[in-house]
Amino acid sequence: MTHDEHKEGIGGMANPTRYGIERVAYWLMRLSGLGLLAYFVAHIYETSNILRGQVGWNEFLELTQTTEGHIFLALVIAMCVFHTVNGVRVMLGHGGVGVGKPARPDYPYDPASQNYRHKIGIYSAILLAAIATMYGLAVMFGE
Amino acid sequence: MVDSIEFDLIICGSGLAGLRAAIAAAKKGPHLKIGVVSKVQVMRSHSVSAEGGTAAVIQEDAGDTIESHVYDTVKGSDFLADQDVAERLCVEMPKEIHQLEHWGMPWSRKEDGRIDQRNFGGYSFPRATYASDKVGFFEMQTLYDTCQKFENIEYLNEWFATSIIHDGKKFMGLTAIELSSGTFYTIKGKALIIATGGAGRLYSFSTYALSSTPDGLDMGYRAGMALKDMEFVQFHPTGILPSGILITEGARGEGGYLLNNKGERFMKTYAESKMELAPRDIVSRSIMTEIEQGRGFKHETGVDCMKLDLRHLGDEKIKEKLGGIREISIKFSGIDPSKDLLDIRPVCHYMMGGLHTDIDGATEIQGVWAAGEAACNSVHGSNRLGANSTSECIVWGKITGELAAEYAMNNNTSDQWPHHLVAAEEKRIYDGIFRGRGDANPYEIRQQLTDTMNEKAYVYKNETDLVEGLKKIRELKSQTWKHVDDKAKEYNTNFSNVMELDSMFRVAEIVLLGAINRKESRGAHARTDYPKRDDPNFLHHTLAYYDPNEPIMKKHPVTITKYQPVERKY
Amino acid sequence: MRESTIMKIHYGTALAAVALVAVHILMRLTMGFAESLEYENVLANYKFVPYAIMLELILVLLAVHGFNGLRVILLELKQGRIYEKAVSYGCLAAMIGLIAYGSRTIIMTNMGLV
Amino acid sequence: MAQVSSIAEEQASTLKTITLRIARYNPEHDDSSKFMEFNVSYEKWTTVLEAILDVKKHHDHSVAVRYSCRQATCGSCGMMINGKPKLACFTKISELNSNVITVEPMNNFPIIRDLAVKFERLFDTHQKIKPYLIRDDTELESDAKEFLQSPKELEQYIQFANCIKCGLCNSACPTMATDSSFVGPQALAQAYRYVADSRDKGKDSRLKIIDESHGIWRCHFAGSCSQVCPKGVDPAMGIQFLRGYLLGFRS
Ligand SMILES: Cc1cc2nc3c(=O)[nH]c(=O)nc-3n(C[C@H](O)[C@H](O)[C@H](O)COP(=O)(O)OP(=O)(O)OC[C@H]3O[C@@H](n4cnc5c(N)ncnc54)[C@H](O)[C@@H]3O)c2cc1C
Ligand code: HEM
Ligand code: SF4
Ligand code: F3S
Ligand code: FES
Repeated sequence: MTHDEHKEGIGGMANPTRYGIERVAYWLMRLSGLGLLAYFVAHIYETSNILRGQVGWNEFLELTQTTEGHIFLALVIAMCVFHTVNGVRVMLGHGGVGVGKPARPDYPYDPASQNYRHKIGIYSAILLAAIATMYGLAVMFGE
Repeated sequence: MVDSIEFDLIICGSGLAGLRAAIAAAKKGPHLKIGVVSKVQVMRSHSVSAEGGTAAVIQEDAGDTIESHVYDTVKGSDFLADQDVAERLCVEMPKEIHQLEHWGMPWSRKEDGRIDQRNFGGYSFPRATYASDKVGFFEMQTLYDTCQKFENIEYLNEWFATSIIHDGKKFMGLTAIELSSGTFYTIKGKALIIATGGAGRLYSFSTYALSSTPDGLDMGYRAGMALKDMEFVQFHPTGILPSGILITEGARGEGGYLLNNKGERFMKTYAESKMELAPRDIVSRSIMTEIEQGRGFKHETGVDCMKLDLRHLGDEKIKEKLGGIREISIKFSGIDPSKDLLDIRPVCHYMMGGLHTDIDGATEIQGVWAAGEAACNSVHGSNRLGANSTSECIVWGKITGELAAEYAMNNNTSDQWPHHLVAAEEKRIYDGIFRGRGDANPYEIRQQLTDTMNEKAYVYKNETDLVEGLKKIRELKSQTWKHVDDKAKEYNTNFSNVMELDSMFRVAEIVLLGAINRKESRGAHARTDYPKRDDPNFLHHTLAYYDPNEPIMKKHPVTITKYQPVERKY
Repeated sequence: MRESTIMKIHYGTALAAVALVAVHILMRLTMGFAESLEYENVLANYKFVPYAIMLELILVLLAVHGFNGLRVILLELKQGRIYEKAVSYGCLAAMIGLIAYGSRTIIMTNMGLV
Repeated sequence: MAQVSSIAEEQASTLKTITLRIARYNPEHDDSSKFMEFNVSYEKWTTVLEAILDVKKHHDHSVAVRYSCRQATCGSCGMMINGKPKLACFTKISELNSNVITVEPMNNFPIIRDLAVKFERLFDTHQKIKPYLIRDDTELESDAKEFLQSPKELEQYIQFANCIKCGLCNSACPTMATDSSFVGPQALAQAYRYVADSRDKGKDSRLKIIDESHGIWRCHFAGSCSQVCPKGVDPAMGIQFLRGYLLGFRS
């Protein structure tokens, strides 16, 4: 099927290198969405341990209070912040905000929708995610 | 058995003429099954390259008149146009501009929201209706998109038509090869419109799309129709170097200058009142004369050229009105027209000739019409004015579309299907061409053929050159060139290229023969050995009929209604 | 449902979640992260009705948003009538399942059933 | 290779050469795609299309490639050039800065043979979004005076009308890479072209068509479509505007 239609497939969908930062953002958005979903499901399960009383809760909590657990949590923070900030950007974009105005295109063409506003949005999502992660790590390991 | 499909009306060719015909027919006969056959994907036809404008009188309130458009056309044609046909063009055209507009055409506008027009060569009023400098492209888009509304139009994308099947009098069908699969088909039908466009790829230096080869013309010619006035080939003054891509006449319409190496606007010597906006034949000859007299330039490829100066128009105006050629010159020649001069040279651009039709576009075979550049209804005579061709395509697209639809509604397909003709065609193509066993490289032969046309039948012609050219073409033809390396069926462009080459020999021959016979200079046909127009002997059209040995050349009278030939002055 | 309605819900849930998740996380941070996770504190949170309602809301919003997001990705990966039906209903079922499971925790804790 | 070069052959001294790798594949006969390599010479303005046609002319007549206008107007010659979707006739060898040029058929289009791909789906989706003015029929079919439209109103859609249906955007879009039912940026941009036309009254009917499970929502504003478009159409912009209507951000 994929071969017949010569579709690029997941590799092509995923490959973030050929096009601009917008494509990287697209890819990170998907990854972080899926990652967060996985964490969310796990988190609901994790919190359900409270039903097992103090002992059960603490047992489970210990499992996460390890270095790996902290790093994992830091990753979640990164994903969460990126996904949220970029999500707001994408939502604005999807509503037609900040994607430029139609105009006569002059050669060499420079698509107005791929503008600095959205690039700044993407870079700030990445930056904020990094800051939040660092802060998170500091809090978790700082105790 | 040969695979077979059937339509009521077949339209061969999907340029402006073909698509306009399809819409007209689909509206006239909502129940007709219409098939649009095209050797390129329908919307990729050569017409997308038309740049500058479409002529029509739509500003009568500002002083333009139909009468003036008719006279400009007839005078531009050097009085070889059939005047009743020219009048029909000019009368029908205003409606078509508005009809296109109503179908979504993005015509450029004036501040008050009305359609704008620009100056073009040979007109006494700025009546080239334009959409930036992508007129043909937007017209094609408008027509193609409008076609999408009709459920009774079917598109045969990338089908190469090879012959017309008829019983000697009446049309019966086509044979064609579906390129993607390589299958040979017969397409039965009641009526046919030939809209296969021009054949400018006979010349190696040409503005045409690479697909503009004479196979459509040749198909009609082999079927027994006459090719008319083929000796009149238009050379556009401004083909950019080195690619030959067109710089629209609109560039001069917007105020561009032609300069020689003395920095002079040399057109003042040749057409004092119209200057750069004289008809194309005159401007092209002027450029060649300047070059011959040593006032030209040498391009870095070694070719002689002239300069086109657009700098004074300013960057903004160029972007607004000439965005397409700006892109072309920056990309293909590395020159920004707002900063530098463009290197230009006359380039093969249009064929006034084509399949002989009457004023309604009907050919000599019952049930077959021809429209657009492939047809010669003699509206352009010996020299077409810029912007009149897209007009012609649209007007006769509509006329033939309606007439052919009406005919198809009132006639039946013939039940006597001539299998032997199909078999003969299959043999001609597959045994004669596909399995041809020559060893000359057909692409090199094609290069030589088109170079020969360029050298021997360019802006200025003479007996010696033409005769040599003819000899060379015949010699090339006799070489064992029929050599299709590619033996696969699927998407065999090697095969279609060789079929195109096959048609080039016959049509090039007619162009040269016509030019040899016409011992005068008229419009685009300029002979250095006969520099004057000779109305007593040559105020007639040329017809060429197919014969396996040598084309049969005949004469055909010119229709003159109101305007007696006078000397052309601009 | 119209795709636009679904996607409006997708965006709506995301926007609403931004605010609520922020509160949820800030709660963690104001208290000090580790402290906030102590059994008593967590339990106290659950028992505080407005907070429990907020948790329930977050649960619903993110489950809807997350599983719809998953549905979107799966729809784009592969096509076919049966597959697409399976993806849609599967995601819906998972969404309901997760909400039910999470709600159980919240309701039971809130009512003091631990 | 440029057309006049035959007139001026003595210029040959300035020629440089590159290796052109062409993907060869005929699904009817071959199991997989293979690359063939050719050395071709070029001048500063030689385009990739000219180089391919040069190979076809002198080395291997059987290369299957679609082309026509050679001036970036007909939309025939889209292909992957060094890994990115581009028009062959609008890409100069000199601007690629590489000694090896690899050409492959466009992604996300079924291969007919070599570099030629099937466009049926693009044509169908284009038709599906009603690419024509929608308005009372008697008005549309009359050939009396024009509908007025100011240059400002024209500017609202003219850039989208520049689409040559080359399909490069569809071949770059990440959704198209896996979703064979997605309408795609080409058709969506055309939907916007007509919606934005002040003469059109078909907005609601077009919005309805694209509002389905493989419609406009499958665009995630990845922007690759706009980055590869050779005509400055900017489909990504048009798509977000359309979605703005659906989300109630615009009216
Ligand atoms: C660069 C350029 C710019 C121009 N600019 C202008 C301008 O500004 N104004 C103006 O009025 N005119 C202009 N012209 C002229 C005008 O564009 C053409 O005359 C006109 O487009 C011809 O249209 P057509 O419909 O007759 O055929 P074309 O558009 O040439 O189409 C021919 C069709 O026939 C099909 N075909 C051919 N052979 C076969 C076959 N064997 N089997 C199946 N199908 C076949 C092709 O696929 C194609 O669809 C220009 C011409 C050129 C070259
Ligand atoms: C709270 C802030 C959040 C915001 C603002 C937000 C926003 C968005 C937006 C706008 C999209 C659509 C992206 C697109 O169509 O390109 C999206 C997709 C998605 N979200 Fe969220 N989201 C948030 C939180 C979450 C959480 C916590 C999860 C996990 C449960 C999640 C899971 C997903 C998934 C799986 C997708 C699909 C990915 C994709 O289509 O690219 N989101 N989100
Ligand atoms: S939008 Fe651009 S890339 Fe897409 S088909 Fe149109 S011209 Fe090609
Ligand atoms: S690349 Fe595809 S995801 Fe959207 S912005 Fe363009 S259609
Ligand atoms: S050949 Fe027409 S776009 Fe390249």
